[in-house]
Amino acid sequence: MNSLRADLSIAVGGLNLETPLVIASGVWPYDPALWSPERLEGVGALCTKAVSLQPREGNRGVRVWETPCGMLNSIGLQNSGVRGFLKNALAVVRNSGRPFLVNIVMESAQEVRENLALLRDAPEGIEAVELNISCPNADCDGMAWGISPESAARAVAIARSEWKGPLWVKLTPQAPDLPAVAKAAESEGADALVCGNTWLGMAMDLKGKRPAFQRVTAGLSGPAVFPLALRTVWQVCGAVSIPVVGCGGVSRWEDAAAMILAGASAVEVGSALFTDFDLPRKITEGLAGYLAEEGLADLAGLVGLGRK
Amino acid sequence: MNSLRADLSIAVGGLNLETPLVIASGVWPYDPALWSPERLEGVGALCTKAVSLQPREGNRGVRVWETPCGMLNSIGLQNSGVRGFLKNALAVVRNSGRPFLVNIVMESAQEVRENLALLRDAPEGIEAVELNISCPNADCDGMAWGISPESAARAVAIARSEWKGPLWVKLTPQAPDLPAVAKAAESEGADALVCGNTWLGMAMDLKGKRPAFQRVTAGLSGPAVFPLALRTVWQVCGAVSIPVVGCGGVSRWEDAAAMILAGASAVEVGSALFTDFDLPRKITEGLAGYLAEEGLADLAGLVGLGRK
Amino acid sequence: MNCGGGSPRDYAAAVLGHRPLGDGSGLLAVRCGEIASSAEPGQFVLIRPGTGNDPFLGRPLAVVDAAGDVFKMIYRVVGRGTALLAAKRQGDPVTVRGPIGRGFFSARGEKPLPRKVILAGGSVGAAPLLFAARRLGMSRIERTVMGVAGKGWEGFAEWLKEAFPGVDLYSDDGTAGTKGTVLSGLPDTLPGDTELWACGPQGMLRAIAAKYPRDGGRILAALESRMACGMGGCLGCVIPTVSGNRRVCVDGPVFTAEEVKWNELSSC
Amino acid sequence: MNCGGGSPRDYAAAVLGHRPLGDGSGLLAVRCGEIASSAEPGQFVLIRPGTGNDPFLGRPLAVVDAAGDVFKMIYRVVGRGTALLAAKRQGDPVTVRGPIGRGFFSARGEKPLPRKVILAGGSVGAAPLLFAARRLGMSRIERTVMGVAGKGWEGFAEWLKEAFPGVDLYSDDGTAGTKGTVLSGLPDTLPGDTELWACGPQGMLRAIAAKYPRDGGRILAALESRMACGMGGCLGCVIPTVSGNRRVCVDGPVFTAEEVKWNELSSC
Ligand SMILES: Cc1cc2nc3c(=O)[nH]c(=O)nc-3n(C[C@H](O)[C@H](O)[C@H](O)COP(=O)(O)OP(=O)(O)OC[C@H]3O[C@@H](n4cnc5c(N)ncnc54)[C@H](O)[C@@H]3O)c2cc1C
Ligand SMILES: Cc1cc2nc3c(=O)[nH]c(=O)nc-3n(C[C@H](O)[C@H](O)[C@H](O)COP(=O)(O)OP(=O)(O)OC[C@H]3O[C@@H](n4cnc5c(N)ncnc54)[C@H](O)[C@@H]3O)c2cc1C
Ligand SMILES: Cc1cc2nc3c(=O)[nH]c(=O)nc-3n(C[C@H](O)[C@H](O)[C@H](O)COP(=O)(O)O)c2cc1C
Ligand SMILES: Cc1cc2nc3c(=O)[nH]c(=O)nc-3n(C[C@H](O)[C@H](O)[C@H](O)COP(=O)(O)O)c2cc1C
Ligand code: FES
Ligand code: FES
Repeated sequence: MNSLRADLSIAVGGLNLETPLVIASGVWPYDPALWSPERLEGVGALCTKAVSLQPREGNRGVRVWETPCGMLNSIGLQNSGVRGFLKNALAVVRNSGRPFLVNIVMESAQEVRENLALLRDAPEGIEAVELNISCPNADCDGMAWGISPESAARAVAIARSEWKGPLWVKLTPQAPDLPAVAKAAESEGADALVCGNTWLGMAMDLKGKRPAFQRVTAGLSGPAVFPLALRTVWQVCGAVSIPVVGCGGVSRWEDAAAMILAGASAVEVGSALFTDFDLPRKITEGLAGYLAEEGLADLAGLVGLGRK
Repeated sequence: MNSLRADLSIAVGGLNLETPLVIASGVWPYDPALWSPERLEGVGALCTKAVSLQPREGNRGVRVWETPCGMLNSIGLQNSGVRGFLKNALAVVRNSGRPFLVNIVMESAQEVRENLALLRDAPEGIEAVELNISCPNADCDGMAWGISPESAARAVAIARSEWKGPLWVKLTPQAPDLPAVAKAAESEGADALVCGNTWLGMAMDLKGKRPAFQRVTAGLSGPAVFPLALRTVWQVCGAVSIPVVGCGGVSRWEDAAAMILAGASAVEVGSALFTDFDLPRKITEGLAGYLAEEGLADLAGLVGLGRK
Repeated sequence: MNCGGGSPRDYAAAVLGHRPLGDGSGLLAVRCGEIASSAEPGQFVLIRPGTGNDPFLGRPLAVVDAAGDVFKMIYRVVGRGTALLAAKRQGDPVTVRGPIGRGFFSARGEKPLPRKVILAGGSVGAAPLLFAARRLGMSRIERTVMGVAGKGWEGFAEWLKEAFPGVDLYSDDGTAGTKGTVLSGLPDTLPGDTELWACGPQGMLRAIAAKYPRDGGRILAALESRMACGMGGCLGCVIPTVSGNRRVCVDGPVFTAEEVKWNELSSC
Repeated sequence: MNCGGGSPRDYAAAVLGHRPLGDGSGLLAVRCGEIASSAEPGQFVLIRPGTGNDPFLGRPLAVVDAAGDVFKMIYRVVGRGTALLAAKRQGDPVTVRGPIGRGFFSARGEKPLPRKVILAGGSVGAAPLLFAARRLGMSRIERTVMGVAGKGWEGFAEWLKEAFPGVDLYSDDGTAGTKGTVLSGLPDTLPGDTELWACGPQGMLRAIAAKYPRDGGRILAALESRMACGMGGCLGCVIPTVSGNRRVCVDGPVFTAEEVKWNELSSC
């Protein structure tokens, strides 16, 4: 086990991970039992649920909907705000003994500044932030900051000026020109890019004869989107030289290996944890076995090997 | 059975369909047995495989790859050219006794003009054309005609000037602003829009440690993409007033009903036929049952009902 | 000892028995000692109905009974997941996440048990009340009132009569038991030191809460909601309560009627 | 009469028997009269291994034998689809599309049968040759040469010996039969009025074609390729031949060695 861990360790955007398996934002509850090391075998790092400056109620009505090999969600960033996070959740999160990233939703410039200031000044010290630039915001004409290279650059610049520690920027696949957005985030000082978030989808309620979600569209995740996410990882890794973390549909070690071959340094796993708690262990064991079979000494040697 | 057919009939972009179930381009072989009415129960119309001016060999290497609830393909438009089509395939196609659309790949302006001229002058007469504007082309700076509203408008204008019969234009979901492309196609005289084609994805060959496809990316289809396709159908139906045909991931009658509620007048089914020949019958029977349950007299009454 | 605390785990288990109850419902027995030994009435599992990732999510099914290393569930076919469950045979492998949630006993906190309990179940919602009845003991059950839709529920109604001897059974069309709804079988006022434990369709639960507006604290209702994770992570299953959004999966599924904002509940 | 002509159809069938052969391979018997009665050696089916749409595509498996309303297949576990097949039990439902393709007999067109046939099979590629041997009749079989990798193939090797009495068996490491490959068991020149029917890994088939460069017309090889539709529609399974791209599913899987452009073949 120790030797397996050594093989899989990797440095990503200012964090040293024992394994390249990161739990994605918005899927892991602040349940002390689930942040115990025993329940996190194979996990290299964890992202918190999105934290906004003020508490948010989230969306009404149906919030999750099953789709073929995936699911749609329209949670709407329900969270108890950064103060609530610091007061109630942080201690639980620390219990994992693993690196973690506080997922910050990119709100207005002013809100995100205050949010980061509070995190920066947290008495216990927070190591890393994952900036989520995929939610629509008024400061950005109602679009997500991550849609255009210009607004993405602004968002990262704002966050970078408030946050000196490791800053991962989580891209949205809805960006028409994702490589350009990635480059913009890189040039403004992102330490790593997470590629990406959910894909814009929709469901219809046949009984109600209307869209299943109150906001009509919702975010698609799960194995269904893996081939799409892999393509974006390939494109983004070709555009930037900072580390990239693949995210979207990873549910087997083969998926993780594919993203790493495409150039990712690590992967995030979200929805697939809804079907199997044991996935981080299975995926890391599978990766270790693959490295051994391919005669590779460490995970770093696999990163981008599929581009050669 | 006769009464079921009557219920489901619908007029779409110059064609009168007995059912709203159209077989998508590129999935049905020119096998006389499979174009016999007996094997096409439930089918309202069929699209041919893409026809280009000159014969094409298509791509080398791996051409299909399974993904979760879907598949990637990189066939590369293998076809025997419009002359080959007219000589060998047309008679088979006619045998179905159903309306059919010749799927034309939007090549250079010159090529597509010649192609349409040959179809127009075919001795037996061809009723309808489906213009596929999703393949990269040199006349369009190596991008697909369907990516931008401007180039899509040009493509449709060119085809429209050569083809007076029913002209369906098949959009690509890779367009950053799909509603704008849809409007452009409408204003240049498209009779209906097919929304849409495959989604850009990728697969990695873990044994070879390189992309599975020689051209790296490939088109994702099948149930996995349904929630994405439904979202685009919703958006496009909100942007145009010509009929829209939903396409992408339809594999159950519920999918067809959802797209029709979102505003589509009909649906195309592609990859799902690889898993079940009997799908057109099952889907149309399911739709008929749904109409009856909801107390609707005809399919036209369902079109767009989910937008009200 | 369950070192993960109360949080659910995933188990690769096997179907031990499957008894069809007719009309697309049936009783599934699954061998899984960890769940059987720790589940309490009102708790549920997420059971994955297929192979691979389609269907993707586990289906929530209440634990209907548990003894030794075997627990039971009752399903009713409503969609593709439950249709796959209906095809399970003895020996088939199944993946279950559980036990999940706050059951009837836990929802009461430290309060001593009431002298009497009225059980009210609607359609398959009746199922977890069997488990509750077993744990409460017959002497504490004041009355058992169950309702089914009617036609198409005959098989399930038979099972209800067998599972709850002396049950007051109602059906909308009189096909089984008396014509009427569960509501018709409930007393006009809730006697003192009596609680009402209910499970069933949202409309029934809402009507019960409305019938005893001042006694919401003594009404325990097991709610349903669409779920993804069954571990409190996704926030997909929340319902509006007087203390804000609460997750049906881990904060419920059992809530007191006074907690729930019945009028803001959306259908699931 | 099959009114759809030779084109395959989809059948909802059931597993009649499953005999594990060890090392992750096994023999599956499926009851499906339409396929059993019309399949010819070299033809195959697409069998869907799971429930729902994951795995999405059917897996091509050769027909190994057919009698009455039952046909048999042999699988070897290489990925998730075949792993699901390995878990099938008697009575399990399966969906099969078939029979598909041009078999050994059809690939020969109108030519009269050769006096003698040499059968050459590599690993699970040996399977369809059993069916061919049955239809050819023992007297026509000149020689049967089979090869397996070696370790991990003991169970399958046992089955080969049972299925092909008198088989010349080779393995890369000598674990089963003689150490060597199928090639070592083949004659230096192909005798007149003798054909060679082969099925196995691409490398083996290519080597056989190269061994008898002037006799390609008398070598029938069953090829593999990734498939989606199994009905000639998707053009996903094509291989380069002297007459352009041909579809393995309906133009093959059996081709004469002289048709195939062996050097342009990509691995599958
Ligand atoms: C805590 C809890 C306990 C339950 N106990 C039982 C029980 O003991 N017996 C029983 O028959 N049913 C029970 N249900 C309802 C049962 O979960 C649904 O009938 C089932 O999920 C439907 O799945 P399907 O695939 O057949 O339907 P589909 O409509 O195809 O399912 C699609 C998606 O919607 C979800 N869904 C559909 N209906 C419901 C619903 N009513 N509640 C929650 N999710 C739903 C499914 O889980 C799935 O994710 C319970 C639900 C909850 C929340
Ligand atoms: C005409 C034909 C006949 C065959 N007959 C047999 C047989 O009798 N017994 C047997 O054990 N195997 C046979 N094979 C190979 C068998 O189809 C593959 O081993 C099987 O598809 C692997 O599926 P999987 O899900 O386990 O592997 P995965 O690698 O998980 O499959 C992923 C995808 O790749 C495809 N694939 C993977 N390997 C192959 C392959 N070698 N050929 C074609 N597609 C592949 C799968 O069908 C699937 O679509 C045959 C193949 C062909 C083309
Ligand atoms: C229920 C749910 C809630 C999510 N919440 C957040 C969130 O708060 N912040 C964020 O950046 N991403 C959020 N995501 C997106 C995931 O972190 C992840 O990027 C996405 O689901 C794709 O990965 P997957 O396919 O592995 O789930 C959420 C996803 C789901 C399914
Ligand atoms: C193997 C294959 C070949 C295809 N060939 C064509 C084609 O020639 N022309 C075209 O317009 N679309 C082609 N398509 C796209 C389909 O017509 C359809 O738009 C797409 O697959 C999405 O629908 P589906 O999910 O129902 O398959 C092809 C799709 C597949 C899977
Ligand atoms: S189902 Fe995810 S929080 Fe309840
Ligand atoms: S598998 Fe589709 S043409 Fe052969």
